[in-house]
Amino acid sequence: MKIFEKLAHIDRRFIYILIAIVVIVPLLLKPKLPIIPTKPVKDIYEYVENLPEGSNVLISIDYDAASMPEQQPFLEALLRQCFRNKIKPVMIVQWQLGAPLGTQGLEKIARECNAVYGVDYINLGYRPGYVAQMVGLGREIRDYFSMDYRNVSVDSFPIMKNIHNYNDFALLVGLEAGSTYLAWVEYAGGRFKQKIALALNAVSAPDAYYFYQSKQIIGLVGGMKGAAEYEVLENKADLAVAGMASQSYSHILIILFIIFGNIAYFVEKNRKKKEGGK
Amino acid sequence: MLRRNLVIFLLSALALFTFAFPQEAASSSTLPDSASLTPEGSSLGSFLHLSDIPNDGGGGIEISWEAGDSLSNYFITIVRREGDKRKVVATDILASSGQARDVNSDEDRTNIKDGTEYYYTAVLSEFMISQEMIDYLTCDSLDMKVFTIADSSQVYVLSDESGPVKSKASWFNLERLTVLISAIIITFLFLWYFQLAKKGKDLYIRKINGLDAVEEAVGRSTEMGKPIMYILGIGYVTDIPTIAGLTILGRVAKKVAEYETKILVPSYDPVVMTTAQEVVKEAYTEAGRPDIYNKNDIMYITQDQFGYAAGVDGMMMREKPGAVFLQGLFFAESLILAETGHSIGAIQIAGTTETAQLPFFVAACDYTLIGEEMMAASVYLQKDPLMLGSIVAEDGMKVIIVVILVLGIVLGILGPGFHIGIIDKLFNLLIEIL
Amino acid sequence: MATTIGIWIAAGLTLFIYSFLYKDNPFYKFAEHLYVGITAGYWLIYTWAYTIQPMLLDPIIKNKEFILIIPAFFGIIMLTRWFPSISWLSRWSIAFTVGIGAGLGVTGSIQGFILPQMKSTILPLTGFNFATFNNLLIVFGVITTLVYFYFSKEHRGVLGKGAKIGMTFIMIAFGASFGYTVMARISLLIGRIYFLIFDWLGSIF
Amino acid sequence: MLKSKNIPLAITFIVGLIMIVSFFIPHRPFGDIETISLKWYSIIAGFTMLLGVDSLLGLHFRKIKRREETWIHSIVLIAGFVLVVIAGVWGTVQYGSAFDERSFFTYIYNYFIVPLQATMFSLLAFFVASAAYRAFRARNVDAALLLITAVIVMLGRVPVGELISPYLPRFTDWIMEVPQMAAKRGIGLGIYLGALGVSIRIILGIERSYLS
Repeated sequence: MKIFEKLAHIDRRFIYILIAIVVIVPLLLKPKLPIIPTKPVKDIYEYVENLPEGSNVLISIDYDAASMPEQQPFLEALLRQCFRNKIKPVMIVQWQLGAPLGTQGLEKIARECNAVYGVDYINLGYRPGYVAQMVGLGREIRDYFSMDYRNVSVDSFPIMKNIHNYNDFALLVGLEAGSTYLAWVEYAGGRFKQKIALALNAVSAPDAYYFYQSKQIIGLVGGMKGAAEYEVLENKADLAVAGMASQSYSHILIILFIIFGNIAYFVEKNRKKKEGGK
Repeated sequence: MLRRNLVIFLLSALALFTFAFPQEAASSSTLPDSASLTPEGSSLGSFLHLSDIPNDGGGGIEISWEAGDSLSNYFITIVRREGDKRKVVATDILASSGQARDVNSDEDRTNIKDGTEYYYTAVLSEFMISQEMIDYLTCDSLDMKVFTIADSSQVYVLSDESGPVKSKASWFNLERLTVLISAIIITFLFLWYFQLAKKGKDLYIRKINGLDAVEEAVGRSTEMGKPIMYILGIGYVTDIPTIAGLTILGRVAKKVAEYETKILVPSYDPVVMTTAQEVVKEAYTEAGRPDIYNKNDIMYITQDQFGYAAGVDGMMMREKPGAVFLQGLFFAESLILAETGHSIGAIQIAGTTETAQLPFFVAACDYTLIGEEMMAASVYLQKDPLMLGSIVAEDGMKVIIVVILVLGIVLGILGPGFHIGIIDKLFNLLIEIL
Repeated sequence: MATTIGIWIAAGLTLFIYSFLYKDNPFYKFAEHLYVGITAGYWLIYTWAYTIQPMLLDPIIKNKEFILIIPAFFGIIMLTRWFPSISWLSRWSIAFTVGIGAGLGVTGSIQGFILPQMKSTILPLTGFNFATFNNLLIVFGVITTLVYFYFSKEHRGVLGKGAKIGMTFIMIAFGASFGYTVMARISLLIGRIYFLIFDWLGSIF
Repeated sequence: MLKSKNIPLAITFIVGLIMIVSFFIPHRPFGDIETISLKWYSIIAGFTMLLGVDSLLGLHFRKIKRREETWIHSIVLIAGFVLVVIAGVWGTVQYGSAFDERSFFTYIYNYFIVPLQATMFSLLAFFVASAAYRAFRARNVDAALLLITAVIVMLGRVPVGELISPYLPRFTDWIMEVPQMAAKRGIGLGIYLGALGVSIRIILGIERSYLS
């Protein structure tokens, strides 16, 4: 029984190293985990895939740095798909703290697919207004977004020529860390019948599931797992796919820790009981 | 006690059910399907259905229409007439959406003036309306009686003018009636129990089973000759869980004084430290042992989250307490504290209202006071009428909620379940009221 | 060029914070204090840019909304806490903000949470199928959880059993929240290590 | 007289009552009291921010003056604060808004605040791992139930879960949608009833601790 005794008191730092290894190694080796895209994610992918060339997609950045690993990979995969199909993303931001992240992702993928700013895509940045803005977009986008994110008038960009309101957007994609999506579904979806797709953090994805069942949204991407599925569909494995391997092995490691710790605990308890306790 | 709650419940149930809402019957004229819609064909008739937006601050007109499914992807542009001035208020609305609102926005507060008469006409078009058409619609020479107008690209069909309609502000928001009733009932419940508590009537609170774990923990720790450590977390004196933690500290300190062992209280905030020193001193004098109270046992560590955790960790390893109490406001650092406490074999009793940290405490500690239990424990110890009244009042509300939910089950089974007409209506009424 | 320096700074700060895992050391303290200082400054600018200027100064200067003198007054007397002799004045603005908070608290918790949650827990129970079983379980779970948090009577007999079942539901909810918290924090860890390996080390080799 | 506690208590009572009454009356002045009061609330909170910053800087200036054990780090804290404020002012002057993409202020956000915040949060992953091994014990039925559910949810949300059995993710979804939803609602009702109680006690002036 000595080894249980010793193992139960190994140094905390040894466990930290173990968890670090289990996260780093899969990121380097990028093992091929069979990520099977689920229906809610596939629905979004196929919808965007069959959009006619030149149609516009409104992307709303409603997350911040704390949920970057779960949202950024999906943003990049979606943008790759849009540029590949000549679909024009229009980016707006509801969470100011997410603006730099949205811009970073957009510029990175635009450079990668050499898309031209103002022709193939545009970034309108953050404007306060929340619900009033969502309703305003039903009438005229320029009421709220007369300037782009660098304060240049939107009318100087060809992409904005025939964009006025929701009718001009084939799809609204909300990347959500909080509950802003409830307002999108109620106002953009409910009042203006705008087609909506949502990407949520793993924590809040289950809450939005019934929107998908009731067809108020066309699809739902949940956390890094959803993002990985989208990367597999776009067959450009990147952070999310690599991340999913590390995520899986870390979960298994923690589960093994719990199981092993409890075995040692129960063995210890029986030993004490057998000795009748001092 | 239960008898009184039942009386209160009957009163509230009665109030809820007397307010049934008359269903507004919306008459509507259906639109002829597109086949019969030829330029000279039948007109749309008074196609738009107008009403003031209820329960609003005025300046809002609700416009709704019925679009047959054959016309669902047509566009509708709405023209408003006030006296002889005409204005296009909405362009290219999908016919299938069925409704639009002409309201004042923050920028343009005088779009709709309460009390003035407005007339609305719908212009149906297969494609998006052109700019010239919009200007033409608002010019004076246009006679709105005509059925169709054509421009270079398509034919527009005009409906008859419907109206007049006036917008008005309502003085009471009917949709929030249930909130009003609930607020009245709840406030009445609170005041009722405050009076009872103040009049000294001892309202009964059950003993929280975590508290006798306190007795056992302190006892076992003194047997082993080890000190007790009490950690108040990283809250401030204004945080409710910290206040509750200080109350429980009083009880634990009194027990420690009786067993004549040492109590260590490492603190995150100087103000919390001074308050803790007062609480422990008072507890020691109450137990008749002011002489063994040592001010330095309650000390200030640091005001940084993980620095505090590291400091307390070091102290735990050195002092090897037999019992560790974690009562107050905790965040991510709680895991380091609970883990070290477990590894030195101490009995750990935790308590916090932070739902994010509770799972980790339950898994790592011997006993955990979950959220409200911690409040109830501090009230059980201190019997302060203010808190006693509110805990019992909240229990009263929980009874009301549970009874309404049980009622929901009964109606749910009988109504939709066995399709008994009237119960089904009652069931939907209950849902609509809430 | 600026981004490469930025990446080095970010990588350095990340390693400084992770050095705490080894033991509390000056590097960690440096990064931690820097973090507290910078976020304090960030939120000060944020408050100025999104609260004081757009809501207070612009309306007063541009469209003469002089009613905003009232919140400005309460804001300024809040600062009297710096001068002990007249610091009692700051209690007025604390009372004002606490009054607004409490007023919103009363109506907000009823309309925002209590009534909607009760409304969504009244579910149709039609036929003997999986949906009815789930609906019944949800309502039963809510009731037993409330029974667990009932303090006015001893948990004995029926009430005792109800509380025990309520505890089971609570434990399942805590288990789920445990799992999700672990998952979210590991995702963050993966994001940081991905940054260190690919954005930082990647840029060197 | 002016110093007595009655005036603040009266202010809280009147303001609280106005907030509650205006909730039910949509008509002109009352209808938008809620939006106006939220704006006023954030204006005053903006001023309170100055108090917070002052107490933070004051604490660390005292540490430097008294050469306390970590006084060097206090200098770092104050330097970081001053650096960001200057960057913010300069960004506002140069680009019209500190939050403009090109400003040094946003640069600090991207390369200082984002990494520091994300790293601080991710520390918990390490603490959970070591606590999982050394402290999480199924010492009673409740703790056992918690750990088993946690294991199921953790497996159900990663691709490995689907390998074990296609039913595992669906079972995790069921746990999230039924038992977890019910308990979360029950706990939430308890918390909001408590919050309601606190609000009522504050308005009626029974709860006065905030004035101490």
